[in-house]
Amino acid sequence: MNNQSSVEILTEWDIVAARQLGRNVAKELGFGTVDQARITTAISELARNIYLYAGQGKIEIQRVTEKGLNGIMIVATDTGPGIPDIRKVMEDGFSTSGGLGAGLPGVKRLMDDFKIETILGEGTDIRATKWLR
Amino acid sequence: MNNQSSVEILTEWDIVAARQLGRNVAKELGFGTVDQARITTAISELARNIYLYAGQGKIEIQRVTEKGLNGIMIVATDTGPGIPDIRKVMEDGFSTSGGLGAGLPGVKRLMDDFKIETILGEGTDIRATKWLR
Amino acid sequence: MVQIIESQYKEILAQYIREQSEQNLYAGQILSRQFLQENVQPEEVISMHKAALAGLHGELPDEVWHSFDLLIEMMISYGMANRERQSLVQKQEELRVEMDLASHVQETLLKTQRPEIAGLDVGVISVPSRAMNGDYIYFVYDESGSAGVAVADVIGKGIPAALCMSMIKFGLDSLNDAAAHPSDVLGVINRIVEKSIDDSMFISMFYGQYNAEDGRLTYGSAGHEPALLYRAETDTFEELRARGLLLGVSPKAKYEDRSVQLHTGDLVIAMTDGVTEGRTEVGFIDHEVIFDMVRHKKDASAQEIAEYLYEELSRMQQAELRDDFTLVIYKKS
Amino acid sequence: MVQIIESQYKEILAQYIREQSEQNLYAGQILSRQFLQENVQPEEVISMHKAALAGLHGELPDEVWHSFDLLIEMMISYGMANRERQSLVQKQEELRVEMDLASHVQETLLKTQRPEIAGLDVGVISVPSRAMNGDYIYFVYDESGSAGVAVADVIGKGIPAALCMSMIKFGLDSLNDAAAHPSDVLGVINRIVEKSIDDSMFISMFYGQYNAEDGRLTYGSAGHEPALLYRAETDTFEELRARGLLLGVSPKAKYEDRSVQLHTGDLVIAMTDGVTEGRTEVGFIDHEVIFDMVRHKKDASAQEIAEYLYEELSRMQQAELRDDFTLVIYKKS
Ligand SMILES: [Mn+2]
Ligand SMILES: [Mn+2]
Ligand SMILES: [Mn+2]
Ligand SMILES: [Mn+2]
Repeated sequence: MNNQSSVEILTEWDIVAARQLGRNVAKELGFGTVDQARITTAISELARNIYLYAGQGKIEIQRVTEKGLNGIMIVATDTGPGIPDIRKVMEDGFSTSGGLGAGLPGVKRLMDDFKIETILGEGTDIRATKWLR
Repeated sequence: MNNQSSVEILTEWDIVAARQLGRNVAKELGFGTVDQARITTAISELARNIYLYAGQGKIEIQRVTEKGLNGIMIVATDTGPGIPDIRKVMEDGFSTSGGLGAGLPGVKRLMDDFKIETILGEGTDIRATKWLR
Repeated sequence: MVQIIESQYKEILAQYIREQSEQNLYAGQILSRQFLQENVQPEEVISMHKAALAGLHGELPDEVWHSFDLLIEMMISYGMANRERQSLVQKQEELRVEMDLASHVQETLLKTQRPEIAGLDVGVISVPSRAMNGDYIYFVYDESGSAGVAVADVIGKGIPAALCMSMIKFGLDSLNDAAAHPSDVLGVINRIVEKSIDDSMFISMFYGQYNAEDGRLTYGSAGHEPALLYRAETDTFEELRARGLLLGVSPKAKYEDRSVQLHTGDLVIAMTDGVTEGRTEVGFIDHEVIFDMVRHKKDASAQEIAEYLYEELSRMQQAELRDDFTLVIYKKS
Repeated sequence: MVQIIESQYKEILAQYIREQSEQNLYAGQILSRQFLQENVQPEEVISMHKAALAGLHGELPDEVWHSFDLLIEMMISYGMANRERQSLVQKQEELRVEMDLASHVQETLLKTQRPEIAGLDVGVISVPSRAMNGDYIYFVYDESGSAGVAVADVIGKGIPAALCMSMIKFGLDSLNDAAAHPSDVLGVINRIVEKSIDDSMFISMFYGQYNAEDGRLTYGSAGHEPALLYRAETDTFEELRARGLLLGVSPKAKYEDRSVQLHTGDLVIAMTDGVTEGRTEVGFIDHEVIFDMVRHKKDASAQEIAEYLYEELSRMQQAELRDDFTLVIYKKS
């Protein structure tokens, strides 16, 4: 079962809109305050990466169901330059420093599932899911 | 200028007494709530190490003055087995795990100065100071 | 600085208490990122929060303020943990620099020169899965048209494996004979390895010796992945297998010499298991997959074929190399 | 589990609001340690605190609860940082295992055998400052009574230095001549080093060749710390210096042969700079300090003297070795 909605990220205001969308869906699905805060922080990080490094892209929020679990999936897609070295941006120690792709290991930790696909010159597609337990 | 007082560590109750002594002195010296909590946590860690691994020892609290700064020095001495490998216990990654000397890197970080001397079979002397700024 | 942060935080708190908007929370998150970067510890955040709330709502009852004092106490361990993280990040950075230097030293120490022999086109690729390579390629050749190649894989990865490589290099250096038989080369290196390293480390090696005068390749193997031979005339593949124990198992191990006649357009592809055992989403990589890739690119230069195989195979593994990846291609022209 | 922790926390909070005693805070700190060990993140602590306070004082006004919601948001980054720490600690543990294995491999790879020559008592100690040793001792000896020793120090520490050691070992192995002149040995190794490593790495080496037949020691040095000669008869010390560039600087470097006659009770102490440049609280360690220690222990065996020097000198450095520490002692009996 899928049910989606999305926010284009062009200005910093759109980051707030994406957070709000994510928080509403998370609340409706029954996530508690702490998980809501984690999900919106993950959305923030992904949306900020789009805003700062890709210039253009969008955040979709999907309700997902798998093996009897309900969850929320953040899909962040952009048509930016892509990430040259995924191994490097997924390494620890980068998550709290600045730079391209900052915070991706952090997003991975905040959520349950994390998947990234990137093609140089074409863009990046990140999917991060949190399951309701 | 030195001004001291001490607590023998024999039971877990003595850890609380050492904390109380340290907190009183810290408060009198003018340390704020956060620093008081850090100083007492450092005392706890040192006193627990004595209680758990050395069996017998004491915590002294000294008021110290150096180069115009006032400070508080925790002196933890014991007649326990000593620490076979100081380099190892001072390494990160041990501070939050269990075991002998657990928390020494943590104590070092909570305080400004830290000094340790240990002789196998004779005991350990640890001095940790925090300066009032 | 601290005072600016404190007043910023108080402002955000005041607004959030009034509005509870997403925007206030976003402002809070940005400030919190900044806290972390400026080494503000979590216990200090609680203390700042208490002070800000006291400034805004000083009339609140004592239990609220006491509750924050306990919370400060609860956060001290997290502050210690955070400082530990900072020191670990720094150590990791130092290690990264050290490993970069080490892999540079390894490269210079182990450098080998690609044979330049009439009628033989050589391609090479070797990509480590981590900072240091545990696969090794060594060439030796002479003016009479002999070209030997050793492809070795230390069982084990990282620094311990890298240390073993130099032993192989200096062993091969001491032989210094491009016309030596594979069985002899493997025998000598086996004794060095057996003598120098302990029982937990083993090395597999393929040794190929090409003679330009008669176009024959003589080869032997110490428990290594078979090499592939592509026959241009029939568009078919053969596996080049030879018997022999891994290097370092027994000083008495014996190695075989086998040989094949190469013809124009034939390709010999020696590799390590990192090439074939790369896992994809659907399982191990099949030899058939490699056959198709080679066929597709067979008319290119040996180096182009090697690079094409690496790109295609690493793409199939989602760029996550689990093992060092090494290929040598001899193409008879 | 979580529910037990929550009710424990609520209990502590209730008592602290009532009594504000040190004992409550101690209980809080112990619980907080436990939180950290069970991966309770700081944002969860705030949430738990809010729930506990709501259970105890539900009557508190809305601004209190809103304020906690902002605080949860502020703590998320610290939670991320804490998870990063956990992963870094784990990585460091893996690295520790790898380095232990690597230093074991290094030891087996580079092992050398202490000379057994009539009339010569040999002592050796070599302690790395980090996991891997960048100092190296190599012995070669034969039945005619020749005993060569090389004491080398790679400029640089850690893994890159360790990789260079094997080059020296295999270079010396290839010479395999206990009677070789120091100038020749240094010349050969210099050319290998110069060829194999890049311009940023250098190695210093002392080479001593003892001949049991006439009791003479011939020695040379490639930019290495001078060795010390203790004269038993006069109870005095001499420095054994010889000219020569560091290994790897220039392929044309020339090395000297110098020699001294040894008598019964004389000691030759070759060392790396980690022995003398150990910093104490008052500054560098003076040669005079070492002289006194040697005099104090001169009647003991060469090995006992070496160990005594290490223990005394490392104590003076507060056990914080900043450099690898290596000593070889030849004692003529
Ligand atoms: Mn391998
Ligand atoms: Mn392999
Ligand atoms: Mn060195
Ligand atoms: Mn040194």
